[in-house]
Amino acid sequence: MPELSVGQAINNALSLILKEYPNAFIAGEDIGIYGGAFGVTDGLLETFGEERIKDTPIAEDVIAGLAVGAAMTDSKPIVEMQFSDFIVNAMDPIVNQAAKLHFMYGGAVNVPIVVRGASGAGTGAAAQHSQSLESWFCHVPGLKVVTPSNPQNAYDLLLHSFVDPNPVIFMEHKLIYKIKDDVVLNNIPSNSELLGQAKILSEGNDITIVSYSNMVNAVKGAISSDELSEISAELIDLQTLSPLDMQTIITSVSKTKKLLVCQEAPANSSVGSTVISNVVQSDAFSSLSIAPKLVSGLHSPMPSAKHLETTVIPQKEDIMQAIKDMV
Amino acid sequence: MPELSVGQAINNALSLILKEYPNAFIAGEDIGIYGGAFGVTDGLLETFGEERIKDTPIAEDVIAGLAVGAAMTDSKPIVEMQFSDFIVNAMDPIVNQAAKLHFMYGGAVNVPIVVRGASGAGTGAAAQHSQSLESWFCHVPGLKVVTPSNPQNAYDLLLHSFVDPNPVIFMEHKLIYKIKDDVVLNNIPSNSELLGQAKILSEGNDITIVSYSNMVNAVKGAISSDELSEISAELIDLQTLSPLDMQTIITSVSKTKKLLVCQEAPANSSVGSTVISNVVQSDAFSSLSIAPKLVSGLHSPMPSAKHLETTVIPQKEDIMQAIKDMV
Amino acid sequence: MSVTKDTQLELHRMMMLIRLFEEALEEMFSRGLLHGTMHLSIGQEATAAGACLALDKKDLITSTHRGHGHCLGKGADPYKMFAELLGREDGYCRGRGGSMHIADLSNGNLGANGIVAGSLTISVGAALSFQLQKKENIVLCFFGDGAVNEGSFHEALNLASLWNLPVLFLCENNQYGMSMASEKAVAGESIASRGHSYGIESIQIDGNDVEAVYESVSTCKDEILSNNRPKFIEAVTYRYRGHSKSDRNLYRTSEEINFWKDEKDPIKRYIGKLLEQGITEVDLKEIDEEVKNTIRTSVKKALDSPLSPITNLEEDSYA
Amino acid sequence: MSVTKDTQLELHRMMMLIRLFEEALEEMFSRGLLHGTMHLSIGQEATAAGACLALDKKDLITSTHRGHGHCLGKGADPYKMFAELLGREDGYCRGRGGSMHIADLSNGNLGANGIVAGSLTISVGAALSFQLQKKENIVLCFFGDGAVNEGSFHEALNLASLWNLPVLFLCENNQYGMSMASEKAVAGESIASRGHSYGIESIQIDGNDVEAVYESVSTCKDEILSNNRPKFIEAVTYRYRGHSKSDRNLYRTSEEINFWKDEKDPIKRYIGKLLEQGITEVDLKEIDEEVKNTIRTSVKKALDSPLSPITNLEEDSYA
Ligand SMILES: Cc1ncc(C[n+]2csc(CCOP(=O)(O)OP(=O)(O)O)c2C)c(N)n1
Ligand SMILES: Cc1ncc(C[n+]2csc(CCOP(=O)(O)OP(=O)(O)O)c2C)c(N)n1
Ligand SMILES: [Mg+2]
Ligand SMILES: [Mg+2]
Repeated sequence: MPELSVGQAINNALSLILKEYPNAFIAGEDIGIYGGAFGVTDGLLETFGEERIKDTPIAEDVIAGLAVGAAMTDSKPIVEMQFSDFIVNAMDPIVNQAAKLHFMYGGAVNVPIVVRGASGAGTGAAAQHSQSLESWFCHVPGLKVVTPSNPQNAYDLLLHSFVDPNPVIFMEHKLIYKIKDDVVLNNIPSNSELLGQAKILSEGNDITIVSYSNMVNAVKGAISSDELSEISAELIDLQTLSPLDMQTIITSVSKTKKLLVCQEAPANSSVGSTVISNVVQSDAFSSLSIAPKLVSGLHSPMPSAKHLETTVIPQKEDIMQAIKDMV
Repeated sequence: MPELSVGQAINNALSLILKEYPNAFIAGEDIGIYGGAFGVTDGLLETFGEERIKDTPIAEDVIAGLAVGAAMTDSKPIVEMQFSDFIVNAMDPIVNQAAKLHFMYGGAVNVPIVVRGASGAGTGAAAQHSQSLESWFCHVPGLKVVTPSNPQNAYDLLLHSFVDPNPVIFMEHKLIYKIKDDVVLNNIPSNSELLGQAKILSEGNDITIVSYSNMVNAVKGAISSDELSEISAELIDLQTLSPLDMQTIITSVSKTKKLLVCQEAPANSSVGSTVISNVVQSDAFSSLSIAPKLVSGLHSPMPSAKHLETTVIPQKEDIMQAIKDMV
Repeated sequence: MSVTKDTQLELHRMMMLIRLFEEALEEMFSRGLLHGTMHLSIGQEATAAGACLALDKKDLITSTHRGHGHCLGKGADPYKMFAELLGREDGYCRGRGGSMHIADLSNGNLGANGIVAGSLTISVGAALSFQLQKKENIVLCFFGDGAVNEGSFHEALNLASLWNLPVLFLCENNQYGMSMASEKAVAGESIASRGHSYGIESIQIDGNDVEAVYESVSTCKDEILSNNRPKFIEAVTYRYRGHSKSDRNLYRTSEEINFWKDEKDPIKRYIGKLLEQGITEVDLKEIDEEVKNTIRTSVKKALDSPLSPITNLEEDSYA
Repeated sequence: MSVTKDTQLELHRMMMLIRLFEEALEEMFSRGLLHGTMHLSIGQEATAAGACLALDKKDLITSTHRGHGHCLGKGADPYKMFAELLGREDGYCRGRGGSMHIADLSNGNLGANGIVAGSLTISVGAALSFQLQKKENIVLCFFGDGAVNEGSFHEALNLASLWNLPVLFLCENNQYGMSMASEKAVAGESIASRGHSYGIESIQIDGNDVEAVYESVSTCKDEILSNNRPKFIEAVTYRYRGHSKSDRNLYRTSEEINFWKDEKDPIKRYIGKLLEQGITEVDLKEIDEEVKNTIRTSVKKALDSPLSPITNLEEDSYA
């Protein structure tokens, strides 16, 4: 069981896919000799050649659009958005095409593509390179949205996203790329059963904490701090944001009677708001002993300076404070 | 006080703006001689000429982008997205530029643009011409989002959006264009005080119903039906979706103890989920006597056939049912 | 290249089929039978018919909002198309797509698209599949003169050229977007010259001359497959009807419309040519009757067929 | 056109200022003083200096992620730029923008942009303002060779041409995007030929010859204002450093880098020319010392200046 960083885990998953699926290819900016802006595709060009590792011009619209056309014709494309912020240039192929074609054409076609992108803040790259836009895609019927938080689930979720017959938006928070852990290098699954399943990372009775992507790691830090050692928190990593595994959340909240949601993205029209809204519309409403709470990024573009950036992104301390206020 | 349709009311507001602001212009596809796909700019070319009524090629990215550049240099652009679905092609100038420049440049510039677009379903135009994408823009710090529901507020809100120093996304549901009513043709206001203010359309004690855009009209139909004549509903038209007027909602819910939200857009990562999430995080949580509820469009692309389309969009009957279930 | 008599009759038949199909739609629309709008290609039949009939069944096309002709040209069943526009279960998209979004994979039609220029990048992706799969087929991408100004056009042509993809870009230049004359919308010399700037060989043809379209698409296809280079055709044509059902035609004169109807109509012109070449009125009459009959029975069958049942549409949204 | 001695010295001074500014940044970065990445234009100074000095203060520029040179060229205060990169209150954006997003409206810099091709449509809008306001000024839009392949490029050039906007598109062709050689990314003849296809007069120049840049931008500006037509310049240049701080330079050889450093360096070449033309080593030395001093004191002052206070950032997000 090798110890791999998230970046390496994804690289391994991509390698396996390319090996086992001759119709799979990867396209994106600087994914060849450069190995991707975050090194995720490092070495793949050498192994698989230019036919399968396709360096593109800087042209996100056609990167995503070609994936749609290729997927409709028996190819299995995986495309990289260098920073997920640039997905704004690819919204038509993703939202008006990939997401809709299966339904719009009456089920006659599938569009199995994976769009990977580096999301999130924390590197001082400022407003145009630091966004967490995953919530948008959850609002779009026909798309699935997946966000890993650690090497093992990055590896597994990417394989499951790949075999899913639908377009999947796969958002990799930049700050998780360097996180290392032992990874079981599972085979490619026969179906995407992992998608739509949240994962309970720690069981507890005092409070349910729902999070995803890198914020899961901040929550872990918070609940394992000495200061909170008395508190028994149930931590749920959503893993898939669309479809949401509400059942797991509702069951947990019914037990703990308290719900805290933590995300980096701002609150309005977000995953976190949806989780809270769904919980209070469910039977769990009556079991809530206090008001649920969402700890989210500020409603502000990301500033470049470090001390301002950390003001916008929820920090471990903010989460600890929220837990203390609630328990 | 003339009787005007929403389309005519907007046309009047645009006329007034162009008359009073020599630096205002309108740009968009087929807004000149054609008068806009929905007739909203009818006659403006004749009055104001080609310099101010700028017919563009089919190129949404530059339509929005030129507005950003013009707004940074003392012009006051209003641009039309023929169908708001095509805004997907203009996400970079709107989201990565307009929304962020004021903050990113440390307050040194403002980007006062209005992006108008025809949104919503009900005309059989299917998946790519029927979306309600307003929730996306509420997720983006730096943007304001406005949705009129009738001739008077269409007129007033457009004027207020115009004088606001921020980029405003102004979504006009296609089905409201033909709705007629008497309109007071107010002057251009000195500031945008109306933005951020929800409007209580009817006072009531039994339930708070929050809605916006054309769904407000469906709710009106529902609560004025004979069948529900016994129920005293407080109907709130959000008008502005970002920033949200949570105070008005919370005050109302604290009184009625029940919250129903109705929207055409699907639920995930939406305005409606945000309203519910915000209410249950507020003091109003403890006053809720039953679980709040969101009646929303299905999580499905819009089908073309009429009987399928009405299945996806909440109908008056769905709203009536929800009210009956709750009261 | 010489076009056989069979092909000639087939070209005529297809133009008639498209024309009558759309005239039938118009009439259904005026009777209030159709929900939604539609975009008629009446006057442009030569481009669709000529281009599609030059392809093999395994060649793919991508189509536009004005796509009835492309769809029929590629072999679609008019009955299933009518059924689609009427929201019937037998429709190509089971009533989910409607006029603007018919796909017919079985005949190599990857689908009409409601987004202007929306299918350009898709065609590039499909051509990439052909290249990777080492297939001897091409993708023919239809788009209008209005689409030329979208960013997607640029990105798609650049990539197709860089990667030597087997795609034929076919611009149906009917001289207007919705209301905007193409010369006010496309800067530079011509639409065809746009293709050149990406290093793609580009020609302008008379899109109302069905044999010219047929022959240049055939030639282009051969060249694409032998040179491994994309190609670009600008086919000049004209639409008689308004852009969609809400068009008041204020942006052009009735003289202009009548000129095209009277002097340049693709069907009339071709009938003239065929008669000159010895095909008889009787031959043509037989075809026309058969087409009329097809349309008549298809409409009737579609109107009699059951509506698409209301299924779980959220489930239908995912594969 | 002949360039005056004063202008020559100013061109030299500006190139030195840009070079030393960025070398100082590099050194601060290696000392861990900077948060985030940055894109250095070392080697490309002639384009920024030559172009910006050919403009009036009221002419506007839009800039890119590699924009330090443009910003300084347009007259920015190095102190406020260092302060910005250090997150200080005196920074141009009060620490909210950083390296990639400096705007300096007072000197006519509409701002650097972290989005490749993000400023092209903005420049078109600013040029439209000039046209509507009947101002005798132009907008100079800087962008890289990589930006040429974005859809925005296409839409912006098309519109600028159609509407006769006073904009000068200036492509800094440093021959690579991040890692991709421009010839692998731009199909067709050349970048300059792309301009032509929109009916925009376009030229290719040596972007490392500061006087050539200065003169062609001056000429283009005059022509734009007299003909009411946009113009396009492709300035060929080269960056010495990696794309950003994470670049391992695997996509090019050190021979190539050294060739440009040794044979084509814009500053070295210009010094040679100036000395030939009678400007003395002493003249130059004086300038260089002054520039060094400016940089030294600016860095120090910036490091000593207070961090941007933590304000209500949600309020700061709106005007
Ligand atoms: C991205 C996008 N922008 C705008 C529209 C609205 N629209 C539909 S068709 C059309 C005109 C298209 O002109 P052209 O490409 O020449 O095709 P034609 O209608 O002439 O066949 C417009 C503006 C759209 N569907 N998609
Ligand atoms: C829309 C977008 N896509 C990708 C990037 C990532 N990126 C930043 S700079 C760059 C290379 C740009 O190349 P070029 O335009 O030639 O400018 P240069 O860096 O050479 O100055 C890339 C790919 C981006 N910032 N924006
Ligand atoms: Mg056209
Ligand atoms: Mg470059």
